[in-house]
Amino acid sequence: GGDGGDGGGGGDDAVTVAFVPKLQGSPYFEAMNTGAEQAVEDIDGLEWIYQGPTDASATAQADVVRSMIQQQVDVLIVAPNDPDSLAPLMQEAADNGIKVATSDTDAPDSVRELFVSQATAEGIGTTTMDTLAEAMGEEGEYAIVSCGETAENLNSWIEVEQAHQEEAYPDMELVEVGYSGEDSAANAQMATDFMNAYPDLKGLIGQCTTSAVGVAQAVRDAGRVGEVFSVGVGTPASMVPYLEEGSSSGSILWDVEQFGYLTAWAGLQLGQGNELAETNAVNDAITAAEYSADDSTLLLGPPTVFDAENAGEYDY
Amino acid sequence: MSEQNTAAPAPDTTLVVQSRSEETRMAAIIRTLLTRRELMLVVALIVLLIVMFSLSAAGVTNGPFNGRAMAGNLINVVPLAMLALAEMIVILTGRGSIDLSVGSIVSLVSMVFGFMYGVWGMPLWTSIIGAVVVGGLLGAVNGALVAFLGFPPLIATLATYYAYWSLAIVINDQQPISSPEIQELYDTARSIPIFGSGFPSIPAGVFLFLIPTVIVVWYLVNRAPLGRRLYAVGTNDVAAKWAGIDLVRTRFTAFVLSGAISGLVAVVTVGQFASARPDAGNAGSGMALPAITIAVLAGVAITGGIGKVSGVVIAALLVTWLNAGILLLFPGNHGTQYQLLALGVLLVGAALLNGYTNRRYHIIG
Amino acid sequence: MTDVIPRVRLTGISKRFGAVRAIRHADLEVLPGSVHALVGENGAGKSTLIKILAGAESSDSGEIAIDERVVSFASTTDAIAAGIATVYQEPQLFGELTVAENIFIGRERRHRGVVDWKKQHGEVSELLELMGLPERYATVPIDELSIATKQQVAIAKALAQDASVLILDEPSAILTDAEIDVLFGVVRRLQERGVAIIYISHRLDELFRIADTVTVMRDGETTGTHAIADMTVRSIAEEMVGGLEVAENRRRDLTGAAPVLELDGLTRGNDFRDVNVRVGEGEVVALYGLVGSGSSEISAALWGMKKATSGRILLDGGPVAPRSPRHAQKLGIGLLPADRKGQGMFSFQTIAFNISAGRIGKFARGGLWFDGKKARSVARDMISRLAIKTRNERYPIASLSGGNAQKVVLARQLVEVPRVLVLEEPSQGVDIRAKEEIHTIIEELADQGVTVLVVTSDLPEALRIADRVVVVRAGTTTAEFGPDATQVDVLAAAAGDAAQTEEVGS
Amino acid sequence: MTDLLTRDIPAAGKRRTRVLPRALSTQEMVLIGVLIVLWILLGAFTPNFLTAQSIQPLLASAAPIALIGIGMTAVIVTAGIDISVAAMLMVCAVVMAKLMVDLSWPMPLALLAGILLGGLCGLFNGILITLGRVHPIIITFGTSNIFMFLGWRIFDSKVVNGIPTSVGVLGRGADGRFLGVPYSFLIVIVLAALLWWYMRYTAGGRHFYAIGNDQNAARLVGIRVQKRTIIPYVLTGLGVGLAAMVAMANGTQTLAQSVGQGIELQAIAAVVIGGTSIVGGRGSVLGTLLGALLVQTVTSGTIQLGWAPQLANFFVGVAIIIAVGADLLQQRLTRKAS
Ligand SMILES: Nc1ncnc2c1ncn2[C@@H]1O[C@H](COP(=O)(O)OP(=O)(O)OP(=O)(O)O)[C@@H](O)[C@H]1O
Ligand SMILES: Nc1ncnc2c1ncn2[C@@H]1O[C@H](COP(=O)(O)OP(=O)(O)OP(=O)(O)O)[C@@H](O)[C@H]1O
Ligand SMILES: [Mg+2]
Ligand SMILES: [Mg+2]
Repeated sequence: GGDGGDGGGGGDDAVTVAFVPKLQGSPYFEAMNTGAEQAVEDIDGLEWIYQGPTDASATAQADVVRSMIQQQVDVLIVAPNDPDSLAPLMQEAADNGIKVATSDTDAPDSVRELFVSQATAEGIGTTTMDTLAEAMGEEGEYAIVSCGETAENLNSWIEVEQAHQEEAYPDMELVEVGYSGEDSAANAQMATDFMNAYPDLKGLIGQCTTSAVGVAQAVRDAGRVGEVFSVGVGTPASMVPYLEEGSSSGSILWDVEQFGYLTAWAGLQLGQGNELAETNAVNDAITAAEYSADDSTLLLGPPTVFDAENAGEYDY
Repeated sequence: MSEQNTAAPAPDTTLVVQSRSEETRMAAIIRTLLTRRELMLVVALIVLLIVMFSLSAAGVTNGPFNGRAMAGNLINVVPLAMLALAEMIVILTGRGSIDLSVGSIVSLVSMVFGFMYGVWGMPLWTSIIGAVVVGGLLGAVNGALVAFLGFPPLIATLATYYAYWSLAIVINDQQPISSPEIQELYDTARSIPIFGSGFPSIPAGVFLFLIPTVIVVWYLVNRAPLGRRLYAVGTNDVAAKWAGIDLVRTRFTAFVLSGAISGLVAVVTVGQFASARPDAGNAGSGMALPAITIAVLAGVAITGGIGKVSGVVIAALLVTWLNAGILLLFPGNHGTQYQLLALGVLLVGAALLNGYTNRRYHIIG
Repeated sequence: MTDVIPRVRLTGISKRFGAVRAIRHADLEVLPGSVHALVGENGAGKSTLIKILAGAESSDSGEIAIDERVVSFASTTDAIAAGIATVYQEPQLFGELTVAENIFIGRERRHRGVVDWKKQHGEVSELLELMGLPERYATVPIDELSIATKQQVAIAKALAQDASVLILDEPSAILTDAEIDVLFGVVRRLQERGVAIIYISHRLDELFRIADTVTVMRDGETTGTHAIADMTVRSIAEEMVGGLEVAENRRRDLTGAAPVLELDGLTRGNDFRDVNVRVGEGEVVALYGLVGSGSSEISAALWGMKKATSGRILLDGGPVAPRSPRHAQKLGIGLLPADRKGQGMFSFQTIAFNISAGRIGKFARGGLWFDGKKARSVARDMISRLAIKTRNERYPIASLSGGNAQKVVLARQLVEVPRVLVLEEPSQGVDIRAKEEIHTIIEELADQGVTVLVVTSDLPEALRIADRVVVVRAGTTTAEFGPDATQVDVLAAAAGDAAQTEEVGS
Repeated sequence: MTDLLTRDIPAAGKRRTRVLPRALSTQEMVLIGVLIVLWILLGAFTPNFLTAQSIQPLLASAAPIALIGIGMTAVIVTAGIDISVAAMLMVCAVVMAKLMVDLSWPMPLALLAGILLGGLCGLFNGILITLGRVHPIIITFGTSNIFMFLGWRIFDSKVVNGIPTSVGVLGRGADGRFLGVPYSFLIVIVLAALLWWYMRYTAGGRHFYAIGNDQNAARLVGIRVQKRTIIPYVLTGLGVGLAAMVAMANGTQTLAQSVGQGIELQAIAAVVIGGTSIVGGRGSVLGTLLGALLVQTVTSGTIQLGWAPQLANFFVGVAIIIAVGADLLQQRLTRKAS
């Protein structure tokens, strides 16, 4: 778990940045936390609070956000489960003198002053589709196994994927989008059912970190490696075995720890009232994070495609 | 036989303290606390507040635990207490009555309300009444299954739990509705300085939804003829039948009320989240389980016939402030995890206490 | 006789339930090969005493000795192991299990750890034959049997234990004469095998057919043990009652009064047929029948709980068909149910609650606002009118003694004085004093013009309060007696003596 | 006398000389029929439903539901219920995974430890329920939260990566089959057969029914009700341990906190669809097995028909109502007949 500061942004000049992920225990957000804690070590005057709800729902997340407002943190960064639900709460935080920002998932209609973006939805969706298309030979049926029905960012990626496919790969066909929650066994069973429902199915997308592994597992269990190709948005450590055996053709993600670092750093800037430059050198790894003043978005960079070669280098 | 007649009437077991000479003061206090759950809850609440205030004053907490914080957290009490009252009404009627479907009703009615108010542009009051009516209808399905057809309540509401949840998701292709009208509803969740600037602001939902519901439920349970029938049926349904009480109608009404309150909770959650969400009442472990937990903690007997509105409200406050306190005490993920533990221990403890009290003071059997 | 070692010896047993002293000081000695009757009024403590012997209740003090060895039973298992088999007043059977399983439950015949179904089946067949039941019952689930057959299964089950002590708690109450003959045959055979039998019954006459010895209990005490040969029904009854004077019988001839309630050829399938009763204004008529005679079904029909299939119910001359208790109430009928605990009491609710529960609408102002004050004041009024012994109306009814609880349930019917009051077993399980008080209340009601139908299986009660007694036997009204009937006449009619049957109804 | 005796029993068809209670209930026979019809229909209207590569994973996915449902049947027969199984499953799964990954225990040992832990959790439930003499639904709501807390703490906010592929033999993969049937489902069959035998043929098993029928009467005939009541909870716990193992194998090489979410209601659904009475005293493990298959058939069938997968829950709800409704109707008819 994350380490809290002594809270309240007491007498010292330290800036307390609180981050509320979509849910706790997800390797993705825990990796962000790891990166942020590195930032705390590197940068003076940064304090970091990380507290997440036990389930990825707007309800549970609101409780934690409310608690952060009560704790009078300096900067509040949220990865909203439901941006619309969170907008009013962010307003409330702002009314209480807290600087608010989003990370990972944006809440465009809110008072957030900054969105720290891992990659654009454009970038993720397009890269995912390109990776799948390449594996499938740019033709055939594919299906998407997503997780929460209402997860805003997953749904926006699905939109991009579909649009990009229609435009760039007319010989491919999306046959079904299913939602099976965050349980990889359920994800895998759904992928299996898709393969049975559409015997000619050639491609599968696992839209979240559990289903990225789930669809690959389903391909492995069905013994159809090489016939059905899967890609997904999975964390590298969990994807390694599947990438190596070929049940997964690629995992589209970004350097999550660096993304956490960037989020913490951006929070500090916000708290200190610093203007962001158009390109920001944050540390050795993040040398050119682009900031767009139009939509107040700080971008980590393009997504990375993990494959059998590079996935093993990460421990999340 | 004359024993029973000549001796003083057997001492009361629940309401009046036994002949004081025989019972020590301490025993009397313990008996009162055990048999009057709402008093025990008040004591627990006071202890919690004292502990939290002192910890807060000592600077151990991550943030101040003060009137403002407490007032802010009342926002959580609104749906929780309302659903717990709904559960109480159902559980009171006994024979294993329980409503597992309240969370799914909240989800489904949220969407229906979202359509009515946010999409079809119906007036607010009409939409709210519509939500309550639709909730009542969904509850009526439960009631019909249980009261008319004889389904065990657990089964009937398990089935509708699945069915309503599924409908909530497919009704709008799993998309939440958050049109501008809906977003403005957040005003109902906003805090308002009702007692003037010197006092902490209270979430509007408390006045708009919770207090009216508490008053109505209090009236229904304690003053309406229906309430008498609920307690009678829950205490002994055979005797109720012989006394001329219509069991079917009473049980049916209980489920309808539970559904109607859940429908109103849907409006609350739509306001609170500024969007109508198909998972409003099913996210995580759902809303039914916490509601049942509050009811049990409040001393509502799962066997029926025992339970009080005041107990439910106090229990909801206790759990909400306890949860808030835990978040302030434990940073990081541990906070939300300890909430689980606290709820579990409270529930098991309350249940064991209910069991012990019933045996010790022969309340049942 | 005295030099035989008693099989069972209970000395100085006492037992309290909260404030109720169910057993105060009971001694009992049962010899092997004897049938020992245990009698006493309702609530005298008979069932409690034998439950203590059966290990189902613990005693507060006293000693149990089997074959002069002092034992202590922590559970029924211990008692069963010591050779004590019990048939409880309410048959303890499992509806979903078969007859064979029920007979062996808890002591299954096993073969290498597995239930030996064949062997059990064989033994069960023998037992069923002994009880005069067909063998094919063995695999029938209990729920598919009638109450009387269930009772017989319960006895068969006790027999299967191969016990040295057999306790029968009112086994004959729900059996027909033919079934009782079978039962007695079984008892005699066991007696010959040297089994000690404790036999509880309220039918004193049958004791002279079966018992050797009788012990009388009163107020939780055993008052004496006698050889049955030295006793008569009358002497036993006197000892049970303890010499309390019984008041004068009510005997008024009101046959001329305008009929208020008439049952005309009322019939319902197997439950009852061709029932004819007429009750006039202010009259008290007793519908007397032994348990199982169908009289309770007749009152259920009056109360809208069961539908008559043919015949008519007339109220003030007009036909009515009660659909539900509520409808019956609206027609002006009130009913006191027989089973106080099961059908009458809301046990952990207050007296005021219990009194108002039958007429909730009455206490609701405008049908919307339940007037608690009024309910309490009515309750206080009832408490003083019916002399209910309690400190106040806010005590739970469960804290009252049986007689006082009965008065509370009765008070529920009097909140709005009904035109016709049906009282089922109004004094069952209450002590003599309370019984007398309840009878006085009934008389007063009748004097106020209430039409009263008392459905009872208590003959002295029927004769004590009724202006006329109508006898129900095997589901139909067979005889009617005016004010000068004697016990013997009525009993004979109820037992089926054709010579005693007079013309019925009007 | 004779007419009195024959009056009790509906005349027709009772003349066989059975020694044992009925082997197959009507509900079970109907369920078998419904399953056959469903499978044929699905086979006709989907491209692949009736093929090995669809049925095998279906069996594997039904296995955890069945494994939990089997124990739950015994619990419900005693008139109890266990809501905590999902949380318990998470605890067992994470302990198994961590023992293998972090402490490098050999797989069988780690799995065994996890299964025993399930039994221990069940024992905890059983003791609280019998000693506290409180309604089991309340106690297990509470322990569910406690187990969930434990599970989350053991997960320590991380997923467990790198679960050995050897666990996969218990999953839906091709290497885990015997005569084409997934091992996990074979475990289900063996366990169901064992418990079916136990509940039908042994005294201890019959006592579950007696307790569920009438706990007080059971006490009076000398059944040690408290001790007996604990056993089904322990059995359920062990079943949950096995289910955790299978769920892990059905999942991926990564174990996350969401494992098993919602399975408690699926298991209860399987039990009641299988004809076990929720008020106790009646039911059988065989019905539960069929119920689990029905639940998973409905879920997979909905997807394979190309309908919105979210509708599956709706059909599960409808299946519960039909199954229990049919049972109620049948009971009402027999009661009328007698
Ligand atoms: N479990 C109990 N709790 C409280 N009081 C009890 C309990 N069981 C019996 N009593 C009381 O103890 C007294 C004796 O009851 P018991 O059942 O032994 O009488 P009985 O002689 O068997 O009467 P009957 O002839 O009606 O069967 C009664 O006053 C009864 O109300
Ligand atoms: N037996 C009953 N069971 C359940 N609900 C009932 C019953 N009787 C009445 N109600 C409800 O209470 C309301 C009032 O009914 P009604 O006017 O018949 O009562 P009332 O006339 O005041 O009662 P009473 O006839 O006992 O004085 C009705 O709207 C009905 O919904
Ligand atoms: Mg008795
Ligand atoms: Mg009226």
